[in-house]
Amino acid sequence: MSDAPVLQVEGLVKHFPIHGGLLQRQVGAVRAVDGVTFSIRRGETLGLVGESGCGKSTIGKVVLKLIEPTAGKIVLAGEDVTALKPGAMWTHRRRIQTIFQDPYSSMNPRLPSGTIVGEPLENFGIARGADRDQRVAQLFRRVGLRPEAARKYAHEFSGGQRQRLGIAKALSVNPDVIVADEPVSALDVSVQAQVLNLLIDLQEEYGLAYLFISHDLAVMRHISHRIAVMYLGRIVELTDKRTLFTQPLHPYTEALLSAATAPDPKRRGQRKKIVQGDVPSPAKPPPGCHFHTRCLYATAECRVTDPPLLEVAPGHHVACLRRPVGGDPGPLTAP
Amino acid sequence: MTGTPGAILEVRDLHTQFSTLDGVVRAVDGVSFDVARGETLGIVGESGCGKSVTAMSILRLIPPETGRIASGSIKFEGEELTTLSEEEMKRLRGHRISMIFQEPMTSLNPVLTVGTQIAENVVRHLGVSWKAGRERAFEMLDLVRIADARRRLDEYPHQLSGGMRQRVMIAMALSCDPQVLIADEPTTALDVTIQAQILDLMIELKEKTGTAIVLITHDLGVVAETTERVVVMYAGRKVEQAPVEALFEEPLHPYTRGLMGAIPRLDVEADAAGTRPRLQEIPGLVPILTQPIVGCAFAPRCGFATDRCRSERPPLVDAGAGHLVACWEIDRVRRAA
Amino acid sequence: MAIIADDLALPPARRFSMWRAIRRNPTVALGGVLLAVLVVMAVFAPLIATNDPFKIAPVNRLRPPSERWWFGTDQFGRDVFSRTVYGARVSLIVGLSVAAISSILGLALGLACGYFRRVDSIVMRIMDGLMAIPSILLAIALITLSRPGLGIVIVAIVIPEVPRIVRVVRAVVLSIRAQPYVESAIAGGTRNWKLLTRHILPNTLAPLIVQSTYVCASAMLTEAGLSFLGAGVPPEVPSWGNIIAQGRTFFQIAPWTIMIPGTFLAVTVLAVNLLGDGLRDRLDPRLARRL
Amino acid sequence: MTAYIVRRLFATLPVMAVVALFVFFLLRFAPGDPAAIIAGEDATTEAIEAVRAKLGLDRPMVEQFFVWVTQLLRGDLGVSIFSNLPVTRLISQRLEPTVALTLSTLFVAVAMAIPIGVLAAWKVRKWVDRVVMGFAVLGFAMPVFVLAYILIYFFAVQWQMLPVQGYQPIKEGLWPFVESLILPSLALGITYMALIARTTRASMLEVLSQDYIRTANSKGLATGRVLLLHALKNAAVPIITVIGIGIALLISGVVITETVFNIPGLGRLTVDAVLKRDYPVVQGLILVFAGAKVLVNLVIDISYAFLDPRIRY
Amino acid sequence: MFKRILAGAFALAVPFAAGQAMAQEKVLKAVMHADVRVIDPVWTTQTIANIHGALIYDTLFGNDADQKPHPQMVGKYEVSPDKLTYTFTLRDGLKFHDGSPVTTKDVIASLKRWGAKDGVGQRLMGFVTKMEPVDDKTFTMVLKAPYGMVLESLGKTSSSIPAIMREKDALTDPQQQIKEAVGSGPYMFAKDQWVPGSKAVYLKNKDYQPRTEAPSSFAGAKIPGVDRIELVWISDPQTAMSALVNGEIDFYENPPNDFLPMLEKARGVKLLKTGKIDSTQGFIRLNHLQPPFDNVKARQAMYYLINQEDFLRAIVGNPKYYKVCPALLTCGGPYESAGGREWMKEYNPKKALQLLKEAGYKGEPITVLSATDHATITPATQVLIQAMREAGINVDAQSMDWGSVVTRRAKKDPPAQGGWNIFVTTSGGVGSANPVLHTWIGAACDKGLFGWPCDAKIEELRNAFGMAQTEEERKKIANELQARAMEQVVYVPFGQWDTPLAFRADKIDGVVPNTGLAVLWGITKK
Repeated sequence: MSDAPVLQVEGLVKHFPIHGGLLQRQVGAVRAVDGVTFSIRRGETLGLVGESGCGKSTIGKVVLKLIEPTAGKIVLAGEDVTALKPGAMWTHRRRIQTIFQDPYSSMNPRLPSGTIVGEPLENFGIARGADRDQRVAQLFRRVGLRPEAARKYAHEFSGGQRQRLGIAKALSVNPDVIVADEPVSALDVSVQAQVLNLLIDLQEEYGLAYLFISHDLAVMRHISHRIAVMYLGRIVELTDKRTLFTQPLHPYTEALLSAATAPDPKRRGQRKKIVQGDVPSPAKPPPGCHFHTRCLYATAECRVTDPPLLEVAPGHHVACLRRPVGGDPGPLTAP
Repeated sequence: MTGTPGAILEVRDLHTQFSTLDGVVRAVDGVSFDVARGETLGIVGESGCGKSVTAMSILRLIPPETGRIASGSIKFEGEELTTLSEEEMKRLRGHRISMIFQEPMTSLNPVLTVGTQIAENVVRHLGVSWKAGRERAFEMLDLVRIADARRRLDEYPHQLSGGMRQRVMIAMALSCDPQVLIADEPTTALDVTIQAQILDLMIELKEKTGTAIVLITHDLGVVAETTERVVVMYAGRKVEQAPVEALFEEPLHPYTRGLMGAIPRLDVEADAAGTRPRLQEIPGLVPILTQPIVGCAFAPRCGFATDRCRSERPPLVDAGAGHLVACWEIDRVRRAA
Repeated sequence: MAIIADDLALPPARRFSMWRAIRRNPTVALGGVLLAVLVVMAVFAPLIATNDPFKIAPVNRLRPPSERWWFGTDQFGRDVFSRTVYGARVSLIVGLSVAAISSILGLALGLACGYFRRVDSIVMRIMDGLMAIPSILLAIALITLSRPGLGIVIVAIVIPEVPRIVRVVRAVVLSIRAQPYVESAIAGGTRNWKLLTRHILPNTLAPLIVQSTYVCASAMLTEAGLSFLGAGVPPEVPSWGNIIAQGRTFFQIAPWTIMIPGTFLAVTVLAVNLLGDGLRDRLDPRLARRL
Repeated sequence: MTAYIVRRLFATLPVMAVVALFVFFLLRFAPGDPAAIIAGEDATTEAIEAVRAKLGLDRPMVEQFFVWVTQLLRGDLGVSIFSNLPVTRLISQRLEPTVALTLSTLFVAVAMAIPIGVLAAWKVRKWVDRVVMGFAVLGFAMPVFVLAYILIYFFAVQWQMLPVQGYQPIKEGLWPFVESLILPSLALGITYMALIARTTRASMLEVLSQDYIRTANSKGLATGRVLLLHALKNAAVPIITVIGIGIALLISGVVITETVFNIPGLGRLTVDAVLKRDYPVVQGLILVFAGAKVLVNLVIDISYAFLDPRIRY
Repeated sequence: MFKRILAGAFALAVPFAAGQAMAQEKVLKAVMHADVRVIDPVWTTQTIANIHGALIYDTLFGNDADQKPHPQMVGKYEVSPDKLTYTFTLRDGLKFHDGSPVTTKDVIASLKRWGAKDGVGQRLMGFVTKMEPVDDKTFTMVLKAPYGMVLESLGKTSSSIPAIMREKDALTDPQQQIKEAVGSGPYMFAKDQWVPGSKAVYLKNKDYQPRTEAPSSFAGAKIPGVDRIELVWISDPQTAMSALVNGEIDFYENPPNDFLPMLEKARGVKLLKTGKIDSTQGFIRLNHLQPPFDNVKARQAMYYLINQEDFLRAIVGNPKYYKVCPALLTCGGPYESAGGREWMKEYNPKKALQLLKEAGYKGEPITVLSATDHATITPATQVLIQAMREAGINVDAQSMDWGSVVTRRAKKDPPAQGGWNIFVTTSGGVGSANPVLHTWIGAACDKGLFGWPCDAKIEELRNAFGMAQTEEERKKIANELQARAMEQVVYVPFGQWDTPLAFRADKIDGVVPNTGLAVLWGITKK
């Protein structure tokens, strides 16, 4: 693991405008991503965890420049790619690849799998013709598929096999970073394990950096080195996984951990701090700390003041007014 | 196999099949289980294992164009359901046995108000007026702890959050005080925090009403959290059944073991920042159900498999204390633990 | 790690079987067979026809069907059977070329509209305008604009169809653009032209083909309608529409002049529709809602 | 909602402008000359020229266009070259029959189509479904005029049950009015019935496979309630859309039906005007048709909001 | 705009409401060959406009069934012995529909407008030096030379009739339509109930004072027989026939000949054969300005391509209703003649082609304007095209609607530049019977009709015919004229046919054969 970050994101903002009224003027915005900062080093997995609508998938797409950021900065392998137009971005795409969530719709149904996997090779002029086919065969083998399967179409594969195809495709151009957006959430448990193991093997083999997006804390814990917890477009806590699971500081992280079920009937009823209510709409996030509406420890100040993401302990970033720098990491109490 | 005394629902050797152009799919292939009054039974398995079809078969909701209950018996309070007329079956559904589904997003009718959808169930089965039905709907919404229930009655599903929709589904299912509630993946589509809320709500309501619950899920965590007994299904067959503690304590079927080893765990001691232990994989794919399966369905993927496993279907045997398992090699499996 | 275990065997692929295809889609088979018969009839019209379809013989006008004139004769004493056989040519040419031309134009415009947002606002305005004009009136106006002939009839029917196809293609392109595999291709470095030709275009073809079968069927009916109103292909051309239109005056005294070509027209349109329905079920079940 | 309607109405302006421009120049470039037609069978070339000058048809086209547009903006559609009557009057005279025919056709089509579409979807793949859909596909394939002649032959000529032709305004009494519309509505309606029935079936089939129908069935609701409330209301949007498309297509069918049944409606007026090159009438009519179409689309769009609470404007 | 239309629709309801009272009224519903679209019979030569005109306007003279003129509005008249001065006195009791009396001022203005527009009128006015009122009822017409067709012209029943309008209407520019249809005839036009393209309504003129003589075509008493005449327009002949059979209409002016056997069988329906000369003549017109038909030999070649039987069978079918007539002047008419008939003795395509070649035809395309929407012209054109093709002529058949044909035929340019070589048309037998009234026989070069035949001799003969004083002299000139016109090929006739009237004999009486124009006023309802 080298220290130079391969991907750096600073103050990233993505707003989707809402139009309305007689003249269809912009009347508001969905604040999908609302000022997010993080970085990933070579060979590292950064997990982005959060519930649906928290903006984690949007971050993935913005980082891939599949959608344009509203504000902020994206630095890919030392180069600022934030403002690059699609044409200029193209050369940088080699460095950052992606694995999609849905193994069923992320493959063009009308192309043989070999063509899909080999497409980036062609696009970047890396290999053509027989050379390409050979490389594709290697990739197939590497992800555990028979090379002959390159002639088959996506629908002829099972979900897990499709996900292997997606991995092979992402791998084909030797990227620095892979954005994996819920790559296993559509898979059955037994297959999920296969894919997760493969991802870890590949990371170790090629020194890949993963931006791993998931809602599943257990998966996250398994694959990540560091984890960022998101809530309504913001990172509320960011630290290494051990610290996160043993000493969560943000009330939301705590709530997530206590809500997760464990495959152990003996632990039944041990969950205590279940947050109530629903996630507010990102189009109308609450003022102050976004989480204050569901927080068990919210104070009056939380309702008005926006907590900054602070490094309260070395490598442990938290955005909570009740967790000051160098503060007591012990349990909070309701005000 | 002996029927549980006081069982409210008895399923015996159920076979449900679908005709497709590729052949007959044996979605449920000889499954039996009982549900006792007030009990929570979990049915767990991966997609395509036949757990949902089992649930649909109980309510006889298998689409008649393609599927049918080929054989077997389903008794509810001693009454045989497979031979009831469609009209009698309708009287039963939503009244004495009701069901909730995985996707609260799509399981509620988008063009009818929440109040109508709950009230119509009450009006249909309890024969009360629409006014009384609405009143009941209000009570139920209040019961599932939907804030401002009166106003929500006139709202449409799209105006509610996912969690609220699932609460509405529960309110609807419980509105006629059913004896059995079948919950098919009730929390799979929900966020973690909401899932926790809903599971808590279900447990609480079960205690309040005494309704037996059949909880169908692929999530071992949910099973461990909520059920009393568990049925594990694979390829349309029941492979294991045990009280929940016993199952998690010592899973006996290699498949169950495989499942438990394959999931990443949150509950074990956190490992150091850099280490990432390998997950246990179950190699291979689930069998194709259009082809008849000889022997144990799991044999091709099983590390313990012998020639006997591949040729002879293992019967369910009691391994002690109500722990049933269908495996020829229980002893070897036990020893391997 | 480069081990390929047998446990990663692929699910067996289904082999194509004619019988399965027919069983799955009996209507397509029926439509296809009917259409094939008609195509054979059109192609080999000179061999099948028993008389010269253009030959006017007033002496033999309005003869009922007989051994000599299988389907009787029309007001000019022309052989209705031969004209009907030749009429298959005209109807098929009209149907197929309208379907082909409007599909190609609609595809090009629809792709442009769906893919390039700036083109979209302009082109769609014009398409809306064209769509707002009742198609048969537009066709009549266009046909009077130029000398009637097969060509202008085809053009006249194509113009009002194009906006419809553009809409279908555009909608499909927009929905394909939102597909993860398109994003996946972009992320994989695929650029505009290739994205359009390799990923978007092929996936618009299924709904386009289905839509074009309906266009084909409706073009045949429109051709007949235009002939009926006296604005179709030149009267000597033996199109089914013309035969019916000319025969309509004699409906009560010589019903064969209208019923037989009418039946042929209906059966052809039926066949094309069946084919379209079958293709729709096969290729694009969601299109069913859009129609 | 009001903002939406206003916005939609504004959005129709460019559409109408495209229509106006297109129609005007299309007609002007068309061969054929009203002057020659007016002048009559025996008129000389000079006489035709004189008529043309009187009608202002010898003026530059751009000038004619501006004259027309200026009139339009004043709400004046001009005067028919032949009858010398204002186009607005000609149109208003013909409005009732066409509206009556359109509405009764729609009524016939919808009243037949929705029940059989629902029935077919309910009994999908059963013989009822096959019969109904076979009939629907056949209905769609039948040229309107062939059907019309068959209907006339049997119902009017052979059995003398209904009038052959003509239109009785509603002022003449309800029965004569209805009587005069039965055959034309049937002849025209079968096609649309086929179209709507097919869409209803397809839409119902899709809805019937939805989760909320499974929910409704799991509640043990009566089949009627599931089909007609839970399913049909959800299936309504595509059905309404196709009815909207149907209204647009009807206009073509109306032209033919009005010709066969001799109904003095707008369709017939348009064809006559085109064939006689009565420019002001054609222009006015096409604008009216286009406007009607735009209006129908608007009504359809608004009706979505009533059928589907998820749609907001 | 929509509001206005809607308002109009409601306003329209008022006359319909009035319709309730007419239940007891006697209504004649008639389907004519065309719809009343233009209300000015002078402005257009359309036959239907003149049928309309003949209902509401009176004329000074009226030709009887034998085309002999009799006084109609005129009470008495005198012709000076030198035949140059005509003195006309209007009969008593003539009133316009608005109640104003008919005066000589109205008459002179009407004749002047008609004379400026109508072909026959123009010819007459060529002889007239002045028309002057003597008093309100008497006026004189002075000619510069004796003209034998004065009264026939004033009573004519073909193309534009010399309708007598109010002076204020008659002062309208002849190139512009009159706005009000107010005449002094037996019926009044109900303009508010007129739906162009659908129906025109005429109400009985209760104040009309008919003559006392027995009615005969346009001559004699015009007694309005019903309270209301509705000229209903049914464009589809199939529908029109069914409507007659079903009793929905009373009168059908021109049922296609193929329907006649069915109508003969239909209960209550009767057919009335056309009068002696009111048949229709069909012919092929060649463009004399453009090659090859600028050469007389090429024109004569066309005679060898015409087998009249073929044409007539295609158009008419039943031989009962058609007549082969290789002549230009109506066969069966007063001036039927033998002149030039030898040209059409033989059908010989080979000879036709040979003649064409001799005239310098080298296989260039010959442009035929082919109407697609005309009951008789369309089939005739088809037969012609086939005959030409069989002869080996390169035919460029340009299909178009009749509206386009009438435009295109006025173009003098070469075919390649929008002109033409051949078109097919028809002419009424009444007009075609008389060399003066028959404009198509003329050869006045540019001033003539499309095709522009140019032959001084023909025009001379037509003038001479007009000036001839005796019937023998006329017949002799007519014979000579036809011989010359056939030789020059002003047009190529393909025969003559009748169009019987069909009507409900169980419902109406008093139907008489058409004489150029339908005579509707005498029809009564049972």
